[in-house]
Amino acid sequence: MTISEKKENSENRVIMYREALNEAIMEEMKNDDTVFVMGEGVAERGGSYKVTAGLLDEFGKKRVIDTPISEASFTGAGVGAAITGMRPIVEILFIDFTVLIMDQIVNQAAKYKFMTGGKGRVPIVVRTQGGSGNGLAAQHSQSLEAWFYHIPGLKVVMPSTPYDAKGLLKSAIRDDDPVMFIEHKLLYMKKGEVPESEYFIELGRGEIKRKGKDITIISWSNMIPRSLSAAERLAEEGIDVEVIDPRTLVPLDRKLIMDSVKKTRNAVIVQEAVRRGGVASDIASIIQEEAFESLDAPVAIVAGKNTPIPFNLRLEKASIPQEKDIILAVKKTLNFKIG
Amino acid sequence: MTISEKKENSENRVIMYREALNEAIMEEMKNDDTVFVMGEGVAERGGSYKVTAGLLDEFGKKRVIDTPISEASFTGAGVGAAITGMRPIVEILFIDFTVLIMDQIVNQAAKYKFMTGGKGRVPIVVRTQGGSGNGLAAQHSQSLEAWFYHIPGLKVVMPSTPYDAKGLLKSAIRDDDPVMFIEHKLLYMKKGEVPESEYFIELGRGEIKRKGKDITIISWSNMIPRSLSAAERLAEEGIDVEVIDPRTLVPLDRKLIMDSVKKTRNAVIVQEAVRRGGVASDIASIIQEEAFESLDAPVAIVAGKNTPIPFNLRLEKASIPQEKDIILAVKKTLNFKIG
Amino acid sequence: MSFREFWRDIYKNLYTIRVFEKNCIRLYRQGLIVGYFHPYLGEEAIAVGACAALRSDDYIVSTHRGHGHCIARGGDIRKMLAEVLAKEAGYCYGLGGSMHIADVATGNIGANGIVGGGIPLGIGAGLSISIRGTEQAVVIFFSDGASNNGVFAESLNLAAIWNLPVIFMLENNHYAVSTPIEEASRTEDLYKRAEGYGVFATAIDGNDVKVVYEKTKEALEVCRSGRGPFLVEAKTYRQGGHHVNDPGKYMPREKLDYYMSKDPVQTGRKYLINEGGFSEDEVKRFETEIENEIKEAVEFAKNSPELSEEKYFNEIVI
Amino acid sequence: MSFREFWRDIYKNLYTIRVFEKNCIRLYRQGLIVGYFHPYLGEEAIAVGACAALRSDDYIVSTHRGHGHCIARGGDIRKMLAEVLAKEAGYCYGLGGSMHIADVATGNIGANGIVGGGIPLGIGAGLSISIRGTEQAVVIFFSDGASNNGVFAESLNLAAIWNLPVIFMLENNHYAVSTPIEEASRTEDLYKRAEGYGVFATAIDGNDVKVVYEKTKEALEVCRSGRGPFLVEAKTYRQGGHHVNDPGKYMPREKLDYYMSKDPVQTGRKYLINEGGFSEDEVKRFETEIENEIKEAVEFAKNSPELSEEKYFNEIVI
Ligand SMILES: Cc1ncc(C[n+]2csc(CCOP(=O)(O)OP(=O)(O)O)c2C)c(N)n1
Ligand SMILES: Cc1ncc(C[n+]2csc(CCOP(=O)(O)OP(=O)(O)O)c2C)c(N)n1
Ligand SMILES: [Mg+2]
Ligand SMILES: [Mg+2]
Repeated sequence: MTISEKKENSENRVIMYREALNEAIMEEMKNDDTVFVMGEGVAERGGSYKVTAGLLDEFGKKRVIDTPISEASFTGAGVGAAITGMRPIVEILFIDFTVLIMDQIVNQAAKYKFMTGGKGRVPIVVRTQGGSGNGLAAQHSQSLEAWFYHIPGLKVVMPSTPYDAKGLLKSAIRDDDPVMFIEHKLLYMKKGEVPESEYFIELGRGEIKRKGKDITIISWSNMIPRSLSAAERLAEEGIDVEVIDPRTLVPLDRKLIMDSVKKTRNAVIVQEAVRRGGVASDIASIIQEEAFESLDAPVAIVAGKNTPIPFNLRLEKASIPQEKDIILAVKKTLNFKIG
Repeated sequence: MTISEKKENSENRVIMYREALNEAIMEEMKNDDTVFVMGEGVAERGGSYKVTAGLLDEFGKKRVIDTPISEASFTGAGVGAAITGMRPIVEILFIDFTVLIMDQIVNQAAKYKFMTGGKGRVPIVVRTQGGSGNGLAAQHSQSLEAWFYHIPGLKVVMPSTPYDAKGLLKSAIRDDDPVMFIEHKLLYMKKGEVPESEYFIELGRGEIKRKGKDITIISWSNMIPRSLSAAERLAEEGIDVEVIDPRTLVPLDRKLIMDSVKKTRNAVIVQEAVRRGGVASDIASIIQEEAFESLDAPVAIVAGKNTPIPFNLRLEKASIPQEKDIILAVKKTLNFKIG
Repeated sequence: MSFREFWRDIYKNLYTIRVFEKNCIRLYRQGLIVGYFHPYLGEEAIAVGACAALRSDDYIVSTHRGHGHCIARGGDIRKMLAEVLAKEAGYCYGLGGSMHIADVATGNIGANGIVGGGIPLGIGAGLSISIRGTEQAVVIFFSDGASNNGVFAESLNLAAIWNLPVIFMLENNHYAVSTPIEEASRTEDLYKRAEGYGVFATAIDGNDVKVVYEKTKEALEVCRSGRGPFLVEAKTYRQGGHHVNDPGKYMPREKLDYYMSKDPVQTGRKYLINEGGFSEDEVKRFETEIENEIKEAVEFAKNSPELSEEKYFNEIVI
Repeated sequence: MSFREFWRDIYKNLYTIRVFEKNCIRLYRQGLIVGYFHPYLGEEAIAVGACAALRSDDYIVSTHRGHGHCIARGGDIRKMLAEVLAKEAGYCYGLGGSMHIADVATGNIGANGIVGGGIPLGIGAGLSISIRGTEQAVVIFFSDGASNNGVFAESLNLAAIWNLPVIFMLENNHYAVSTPIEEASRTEDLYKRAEGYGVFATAIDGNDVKVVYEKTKEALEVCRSGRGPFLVEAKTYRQGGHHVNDPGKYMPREKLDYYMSKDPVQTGRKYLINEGGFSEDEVKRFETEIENEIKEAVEFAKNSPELSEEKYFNEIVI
């Protein structure tokens, strides 16, 4: 199977992120009998964010399965089904609940290929959503991609647009390895162009979301729209920002990042997750290692504060990066003068 | 309670790491009725690595509790006991099994103080051990400190010597917040000087394990002895290495690290964990941010390969940093010439 | 305590929960409450009956549907309202909201956003009691959905082998969000799961506060004499959807009507009159008192300030 | 298949497991095997009886004590020995070792280093069968210790509500390492845990291969007709410590003697003679054959090369 990326500029149908995800699943379930969907409320209710709406009618109860609140075991069942020839898409309602499935993902799925000498494969997609928004508080707002990023054997996808969401999910479903597919609760209703004809986005291929020459912002998921709007504001002040969305954190499109940083000589990484031990730190460590000579200033990180996410909306907002924080970091980086 | 660090040079009793841990628990259980121990085989068997040997005889079944294989719930029971006035020390046999307790640690223990507006506290210590050694293979050899490091509300301790192990464990037990206390399976039998009189090591206080002026190695747990021996070899070649052990990753002794790096102008971080998304990346990101002007070369990271740990002993060894890898990284860093 | 006082206290809690939830639903629809909000309407008898049987030094563990437990355990309504309105005067400075109210002072270990997440915490409370050797006890509230999570089974077993003074109060309201228990279990009688672990168990009418009170009392005696744990399955039904925004269309009309006809507040009201000796007029006056108290608390909460960013980052977050 | 052939196959597996484990223990003591090694000695009848009842397209899920399951399911002894000796010719290039042998070709989903970790994987195999609509089935092997882990209860429930063709084969050897089941459960009859979830369950003599075979056969019929799952608790005992280095001193002599007197290999041997019609001489010759086969496999494994670093990092690790 060749996965190739093609963007059809002619079609400019606009749909929501959640609809794009829904289409990806629909198409892949039609295309391949072994694809099935499992999770809490995915069937009758069509999913808490409506991503699986309509699937039950189309494919029936055998392939669109409502589960009890048994995250560890139904995810494990997904892994077992994948090992025995199926392509499950398991939904975990909130990334905060992936704490319950770590054995099945980390000790089982991620290591199975390795532990069978390559004879066993685990083509499972775990769809979940993270991030803060709308006062869901500390146990429903975390950004935990760093955990999965750290585990050899897992792929990690975090789309920021409807177009990317669809193309990446289709590739994730066809991938023969376990993929953590992390959506963002504030993106589901966001709209964007999505062609009607079929397309795929290769895992490991980032994208320049905005071309620029003065500084590179690297960001993903819901921080992309925020970085783009910060870039527009900065443009008004004559600062030309390049915004890069790796789209998949594993595999990471290092070349795209390095080429950009080597060109702009300045980098800011923006993540919603807590600063300490986040993916941004890792990308920063790579940039300073690989592009040390090219940097005019240290790589800056704009990230979530070191706190659980508060319920109060103003404090929730204050706990994660805002446009103004990004603008500040860009300016500070550009104003950096070596001692 | 004031926790103060004092090293008694007069006494030079030499005991094993596991004995030092055992002493810490003994002393704290004698000192405070609310301290108790719980885990698989900690009572009758005295723990798989003998850390809890003798406790059952001394304190009886009520305070030294063997559990069924129910990691999630007995850890949760520890959290609940801590909330209701006790100071539990929960043992998880392998850090690889902490995948099963993440809800209780991350969603419950780490956030409880926050979610009660500071009125509730969770003075629990979760003792576990990680790292590879002796062919225990992919599900018994991981280094997962990065996960806990990423979660606001948790402290993370990783002692490298018997002296540190005892002083840190005593402080961890007296700490009012949840502490992940991560030992290393290859250190249990290592010996070192431990005074007979009582002492504590403050969480957040690192130590210079070897003074040097040319380059700083930052490392922890079982990578400390390896870094020290690499430093000795390098000394023979006239390279004077400073070796820093933060001892606690959270809180992190940033000042100790920065002062050293600003002095030596070169840094290498050595961790056993997988490179991608590890704690080393975070420390590197901090150093390049805070000491950009002081660095003569990029911060180098020596880390585990991007693979589950293999059973085969030669390949296991090849998967984690060896003395030669550290030496190479030091030399490469010192030979770095800007563009 | 006289019957009059007893039933007065019971009804006070039943009616307070009812009015509290109705007020909050209104505030939610006005946009003054955000996030998740799971009303306890229709299940009031369980929290109230169970808590009435407790001593003041006992513990409870609550759930995402936790306001009823907090109120029944003697929680402060002003602090609760301030919390759900995200104000500094709340139980948690407005940092937690509906799903994270804990009241350390009344032994309420707290609500929980993780279904099943609280169950092991209750085991821990039982364990501290057992180690300290006091005669306290613990009631763990949870619902049918949580009983499908592994920690439930593990915790049953831990409580059993350690003879912990723990009551598992299974509020079987027949749904986990929209998933009916018949689709999540082969048997609707969830108490049977306890028996395999050697745990005493029984099912009761969860809409009758007297039944709940008496069965809890009995189970507590077993627990306090060192023969615990005990599982009580209290059969009940929500009087609406899973949360404020869920119309609950999937709930069959007949079943809803049946449980509505067994409304726990109305049932409690009858007890107040028949066993507590209240006259209809007295009850009405009493109800108005409660309504006024809540009205004042709502005003208090509405007019309270939010926690400032400065205080949050400099004093609260460590 | 004739009785002779049937019992020949059964005994071949029983005796192979016995000799395999004894050889490995010797190799371990010689320092040629490292890491964890959990012998299946004394429990052979369970794997052999259960696997004999399976079709070739069925699945099994194994445990950390997994050599018996792999052999009984038709695993390749040379590949197994190469694996435990950490050689490239092993099932997993020597990257997995004793606790990680899986044999995709024979439907053996694999051993597992996480106690209980395999149980949900078996549910998944059952789910694929159910979605595909074939008549395959799954046997999940696990022991008493694993039955205290929450995934066991969750998985029982999932299998029950989805009517999955899954047999839970609970090898109750009465210990989790050194912890006796009496300390980990209020009841020694673990099959009772299944009943609360509406799952058929029964306890049997796990040391009698005929009993295991027949009960598995019966349970498989239930499963294949869509009325599964089924839990079979096979009572047994280890013939030694938890792993090679554990002398097992905590195991009471009488109980060990009792189970030794019901040795599954000896019992199988009697069946081979009485029901399979083998003479004592024939059995002896057969045993020598098996011993020789294993001796050769040991030599093969010993003389095999290890995987090179180059191949490991450039071809295996992605
Ligand atoms: C571990 C976990 N899984 C899923 C959810 C999402 N969720 C919130 S409430 C709920 C239903 C809970 O059902 P039940 O335990 O019966 O409680 P009830 O709402 O009936 O009181 C679900 C699935 C969650 N909060 N935690
Ligand atoms: C989740 C987990 N907890 C603990 C261990 C350590 N451990 C390995 S084997 C074992 C005992 C298992 O007992 P049981 O399930 O009865 O299997 P048996 O050894 O009797 O076959 C334990 C505790 C583990 N491997 N995984
Ligand atoms: Mg319910
Ligand atoms: Mg066992």
